[in-house]
Amino acid sequence: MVIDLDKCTGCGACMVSCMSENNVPFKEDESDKKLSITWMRVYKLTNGKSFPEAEIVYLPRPCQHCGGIGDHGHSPCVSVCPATATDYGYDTGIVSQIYTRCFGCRYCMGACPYHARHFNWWDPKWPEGMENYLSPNVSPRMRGVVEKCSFCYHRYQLAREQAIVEDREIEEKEYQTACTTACPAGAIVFGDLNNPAHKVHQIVKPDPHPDPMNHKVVGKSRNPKVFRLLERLGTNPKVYYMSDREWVRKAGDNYLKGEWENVKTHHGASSSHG
Amino acid sequence: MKIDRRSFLGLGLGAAAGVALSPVGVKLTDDSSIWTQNWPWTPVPEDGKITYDRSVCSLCPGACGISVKKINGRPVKIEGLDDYPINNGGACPHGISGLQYLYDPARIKTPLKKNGNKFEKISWDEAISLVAQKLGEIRKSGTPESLGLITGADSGSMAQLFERFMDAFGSPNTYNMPSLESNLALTAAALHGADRNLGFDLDHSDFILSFGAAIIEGWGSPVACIQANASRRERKAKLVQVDYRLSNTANAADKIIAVKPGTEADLALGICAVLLAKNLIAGDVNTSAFAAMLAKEYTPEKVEAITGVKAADMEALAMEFIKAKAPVAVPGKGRGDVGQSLREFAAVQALNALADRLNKKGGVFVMYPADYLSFSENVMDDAAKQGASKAKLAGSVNELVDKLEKDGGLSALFIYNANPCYALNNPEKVKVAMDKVGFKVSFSSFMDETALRSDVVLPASIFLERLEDVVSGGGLAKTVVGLCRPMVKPIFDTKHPGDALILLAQAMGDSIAQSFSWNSYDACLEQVTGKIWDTLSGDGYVVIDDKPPVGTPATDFTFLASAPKAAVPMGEGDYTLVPVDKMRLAVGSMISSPFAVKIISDKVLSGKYSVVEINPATAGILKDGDIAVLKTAMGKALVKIGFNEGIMPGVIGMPRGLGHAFNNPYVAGKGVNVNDLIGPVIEPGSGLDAAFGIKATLSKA
Amino acid sequence: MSELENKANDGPEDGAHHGTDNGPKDDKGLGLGVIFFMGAFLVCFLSGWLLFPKLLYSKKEQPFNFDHKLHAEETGDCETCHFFREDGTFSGIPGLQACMECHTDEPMGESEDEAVFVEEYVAKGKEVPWLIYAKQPDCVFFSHAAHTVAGGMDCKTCHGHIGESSSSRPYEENRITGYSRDIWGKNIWGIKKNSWDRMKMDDCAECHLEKMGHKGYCFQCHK
Amino acid sequence: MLDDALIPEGAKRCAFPIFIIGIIIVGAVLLWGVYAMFLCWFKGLNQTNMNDYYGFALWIWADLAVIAVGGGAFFTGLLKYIFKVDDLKNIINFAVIIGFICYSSALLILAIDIGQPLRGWFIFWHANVHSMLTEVAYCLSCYFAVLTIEFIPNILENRQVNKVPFFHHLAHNMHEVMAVFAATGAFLSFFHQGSLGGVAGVMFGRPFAYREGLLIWPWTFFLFTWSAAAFGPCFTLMVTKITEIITGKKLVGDKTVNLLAKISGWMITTYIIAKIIDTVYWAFVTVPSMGFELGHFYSNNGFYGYWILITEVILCGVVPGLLLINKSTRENPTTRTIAIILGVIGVCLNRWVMVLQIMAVPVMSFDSWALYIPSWQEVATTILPVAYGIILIAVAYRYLPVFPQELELNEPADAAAQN
Repeated sequence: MVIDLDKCTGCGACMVSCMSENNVPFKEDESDKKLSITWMRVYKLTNGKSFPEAEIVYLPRPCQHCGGIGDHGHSPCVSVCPATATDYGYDTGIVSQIYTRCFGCRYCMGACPYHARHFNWWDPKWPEGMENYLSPNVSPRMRGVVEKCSFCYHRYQLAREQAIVEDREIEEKEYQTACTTACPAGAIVFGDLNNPAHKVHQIVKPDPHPDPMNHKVVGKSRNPKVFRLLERLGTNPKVYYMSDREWVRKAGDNYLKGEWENVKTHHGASSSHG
Repeated sequence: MKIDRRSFLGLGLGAAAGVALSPVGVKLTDDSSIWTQNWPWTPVPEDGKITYDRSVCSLCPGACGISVKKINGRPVKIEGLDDYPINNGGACPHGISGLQYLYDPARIKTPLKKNGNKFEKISWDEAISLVAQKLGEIRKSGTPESLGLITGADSGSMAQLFERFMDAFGSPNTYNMPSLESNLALTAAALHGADRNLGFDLDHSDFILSFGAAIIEGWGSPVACIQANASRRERKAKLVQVDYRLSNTANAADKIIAVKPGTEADLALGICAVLLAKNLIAGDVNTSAFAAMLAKEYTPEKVEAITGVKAADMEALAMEFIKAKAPVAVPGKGRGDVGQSLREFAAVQALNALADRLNKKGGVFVMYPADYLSFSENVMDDAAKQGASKAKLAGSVNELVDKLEKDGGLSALFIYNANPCYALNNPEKVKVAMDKVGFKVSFSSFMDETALRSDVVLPASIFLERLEDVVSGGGLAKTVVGLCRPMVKPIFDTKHPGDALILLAQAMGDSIAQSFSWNSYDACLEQVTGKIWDTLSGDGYVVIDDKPPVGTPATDFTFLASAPKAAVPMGEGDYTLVPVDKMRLAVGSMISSPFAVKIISDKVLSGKYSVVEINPATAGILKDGDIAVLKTAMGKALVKIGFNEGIMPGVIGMPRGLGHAFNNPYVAGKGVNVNDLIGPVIEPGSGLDAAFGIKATLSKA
Repeated sequence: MSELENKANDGPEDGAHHGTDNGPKDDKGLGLGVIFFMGAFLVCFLSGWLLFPKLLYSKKEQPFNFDHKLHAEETGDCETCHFFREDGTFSGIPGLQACMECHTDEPMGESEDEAVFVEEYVAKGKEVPWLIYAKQPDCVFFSHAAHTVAGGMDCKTCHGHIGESSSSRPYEENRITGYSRDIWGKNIWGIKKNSWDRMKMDDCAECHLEKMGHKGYCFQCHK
Repeated sequence: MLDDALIPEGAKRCAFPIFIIGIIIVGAVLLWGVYAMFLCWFKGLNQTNMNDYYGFALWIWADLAVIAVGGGAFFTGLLKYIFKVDDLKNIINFAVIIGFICYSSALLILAIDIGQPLRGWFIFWHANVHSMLTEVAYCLSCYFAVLTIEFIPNILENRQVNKVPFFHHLAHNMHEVMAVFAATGAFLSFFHQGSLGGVAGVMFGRPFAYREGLLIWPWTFFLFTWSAAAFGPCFTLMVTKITEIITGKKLVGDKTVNLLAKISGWMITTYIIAKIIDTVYWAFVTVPSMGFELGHFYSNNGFYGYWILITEVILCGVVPGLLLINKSTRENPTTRTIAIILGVIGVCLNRWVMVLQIMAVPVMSFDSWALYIPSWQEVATTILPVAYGIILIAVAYRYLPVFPQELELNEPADAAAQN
């Protein structure tokens, strides 16, 4: 997935689309965002300057579907789950989660630096009659378990069933996440990063080799405008962000004083081995 | 025999061993965990056949096409409709939340009658005959003009059906809530002649000069505008935002021109003056009174003094604007609905006119309203003819409120698609005015602030339950008529307001009944849209026009030449309080859904407090997150301080759309209704409430 | 005098007697202990094996008897009723509409089940509330297409010979979990002889491991 | 007295009513905790002040802390049974009891902490071998079993129970084989103490917690084991001291105390050296490589400053270490007690930092510090184990011969005079 932060208007359509697609519940007071289940959360970043120089950017944050150090599939959350309630799909690169397996130790939440995982502190409750709009494609969760963005895996499943009966491969447009289809600005692009025919691949141009500057990192973008969140930790997310603004790209990770000047020009290993 | 310790021991051990060697333990351990995985109170959605139906969303004037996903006919998801001429595939958070409106238990489930200060349920027959009887009395008393109508929609068959009823009944007193559409129509009327709309061709402009318009935050047709902005980036077209805070639009703009709140008109006129002074205007405008006025009143120095924009910057901006291939100036602060002044709209439109951008690709289209409805001649008896020919009580809904509050004048009032008791400035005054009206009938779907004060509620089915023609509005440079189709049978005992109106008319008998001879609204719609019905019902929409109108309309500058005064904010205070429109918050007659409320930032709503934007530089002793008392001439409220580098020092920004007061814990009782704190400032000449803000003071709570 | 002290006093002699393991009182005591042990053991052991399953499962009859054998002969296959929709999803148990493609509002046979069907459901236009033996919980996603079409599996592998049955057996539901007994298996220990005796996750995993070389990822079978 | 018959022969105990009153008072606190516990079970974890930023909070800290201080049991056991440090026999029983209390509490707290207690057993059934928590769960439960076994002989030594020959012999034989269990225990403890350290150390998404290490084990793995072994005895000694004060009796001979204190002292000193090395490496190599300056973790928030680092490492690490390895300060009761208390605070503080500060530190450049205050339900359930511990110790002390030296150390004054 690639998100163009310069196109994003922060309208929130992705969040709502996600919540209604995935049967995410809501409470009377959702203003405490640390207790608010939002698989897709839009952060607001500022450049710290004052009006009229002030600038903001909205940063939508789904689950980053990390590949873990060296992209071996040991995502921060997957490797710590004691009950194998979450795992890494080597076929799709999507981090799975079984809500009915999870027993709520919340270790995965602690391990995730993106706060992409949310705990059901309460029993999900819908106002009388509203459970009528719940979708059968995603099972409603119960109190006491962790949940997170699934890249709308059920949409993949449905597309796959159709492809199977029609005896063909899934097409790019057939499997798109709810946030992608909802975005009125077309800021989100979704597809198979490993498939050169897909738009995401063409935008990101992921570098298959480990980054010579940091061997934990694999799949760094060769596009100077594209970056990932906390890439230096070696989580190797599958969500890439894109912006023309340097301060935005810098905000994607942490840098020591003066460090940014050296790294900002370095994109993927393309320079060292094309 | 003696049962001693050992016997008990034996008993215990035996039992333990017995159970241990039976399946009980294993099975119960497993089952208990499976039980937690299938708690009976966790809903299990029914599975089945997946289908997708197309319709149109009429929650806001955006009129987007939507696709409704159903399981065994049960709607489960709303998404943007691909290839729809307005939003092709895109959607906004409110449209997607549509199903939450549909199933909301807080909806009005049956017709209601006010009894004392309580509502009691009544049947549709009772309700209709009750209203019919009341209205009948009014007609008998020979004052049919004392029936009023306040409505939001002013286009489409429903609007005309209500109009028709008012005519047939004999009253001219129809009033529209302020909306971008109505403001643009007023502007067109003042500059180009009555009965026109203005459309802004943002998709093809290469230089958009926005005077505070929240183009990507709900202005006009929200999704269409957001998409226009996205394509603008690809077209490398420029956006310059004139604003006093870093709205999302300002943030997306290539350049921000910081102006003092409420001086946008002066800047626009200043730019006009520059263009004239530099002789960059074609035509004979130069000799007009308007030109003279500009030359006198709007010298760069004066404008700098008023707006705070450096003369040099303004001149540069003027040059950039006129030199651009396809520039366009866009009026309407925020969403461009309430708190707007005709002076400002006209000034901006004048700039477009002077720059010769009328009816040009990428400019402003002066369009005639979509004319696709053909109603049969209205049957009016003498009473109706007399009444309808009388003068209106007031020029605008704001003036009507004044009039009613002072000395009444209406004996009955219909409210449709409107929530004046919340959406107009100083709602308290509106409520007093409402109470002066003897008999109020609400066609609302939700028990909103206005419905609460009405005597009879004829609950309306919402857009997912009804058939209706939806006309695109909101400053779009094209006119599209979409067909909103029922996705489900009404969930509660509600009716299509059209059907309610027809039933009512027929219950009233005589000429009124003859004017409403259809047996259902659906039949009516099919008949009146005869010309386009087949395409409409076939494709789901009809594009009336999307090309620049031919010819250049004349522009009459007399209104501006008369140098109308700018509205000044009421009261005193070190700060200017201005309402802030947020894309995630619904405004006007529309109420935010639980989902919409959930996604509101904690920098907008924190617990039960509205968070106000304030620049740290002018926060004084107040700190970020403090609870403070915000006082204005209209009242005071407890708010939370939210430091925001993105707002002009001295200005307080308060989100609009919060502070609803009715019984729905998910969306009401949160924050403050900013309108409570702002008093209307009626603009002479237009009757608009031009209060862009109000002076305010802040003190630590 | 306190219980404790009481014990305290006869404690020692007990001990003494034990030390020298003889004396009638002692035998009796020990014997008693053993008898109690045996008794308690038998009671709990047997009830655990025999009574417990009875208590755990409730028996429910289908709305009326359905003759798979007959229908299979009439239609010639399973797919006529249990078909794939255009979008590749599986229709599962056919709805009334599907039945009415063959049936009319006139009974087709003499059997009283036929009569019940026509009077209770066809006439009233009501769906038949079949109890589904193979019903999986809401958290499970199962793609029939992937298994029968792509994997070329036979219905029997999971559903057994239901297609050849001429009478519907009672549906047994676990009172705690609400699961059909077929999921855990008839055997109270959940031991299975045939591939269709049990439908727990382990059974899916077992087959996946064998056929695909991998148990599969959470989302492959969970939603 | 009512319960004379159960009290160890010759031992003096306070009057039964006084004893009961004491129990009732503490029991009240216990019940408060139990009430909170049931609230959490039936209403769910919304009863706590935890949130999506604080998935781990007070409870997990309490867990790590009690296990750390409970480490005295395995370490003393190790020394006594494996390294045959015989003097420790005078305190081993008590060490075991304390260990038993700590570990049972830990398990109880875990049972409250998880969102789906009835599925708790999945951690064994669907175990993920990569997860440190799995390792913890296994070792924890096994070692608890071991502790129970180690505790049993002591129970069997109760005057009445011991009269039953079967039990008498059982107790005796168990003593014989105790070395085996001690060894097992030591082994298990080594692992789960370590795993608990690993829990934090492996979180490579959390620079504040992440540590490089040896094979699959981050350095925190070894540091935790080491610190548990080092500070556990401190806690044993501290509780002994408290018991002595309450009972007004000398229960463990100075020789034993000093010996254990000395061992603890050396362990602490060596540990703290390792800890300092680890911290320095982390601060100047690990973290900068992820783009963080040390200051990031100790500034811009209302609570966590450098003070916490200094307190943990210097005041509650280096200081007690030195006090205990220095003969004079070690054998001076006052300084010894101070050192012991500082030690216990130190290890608890370390666990606090490794649980709560980790959660508080922002990682994404645009995220902000998250501070948290526990709800009363959390506090109550955290105090619960303390109350339970006090009661168990009281009962054990009253009815079991916990302290072999008790009698000799408390001979009647006249007898003492004669010698």
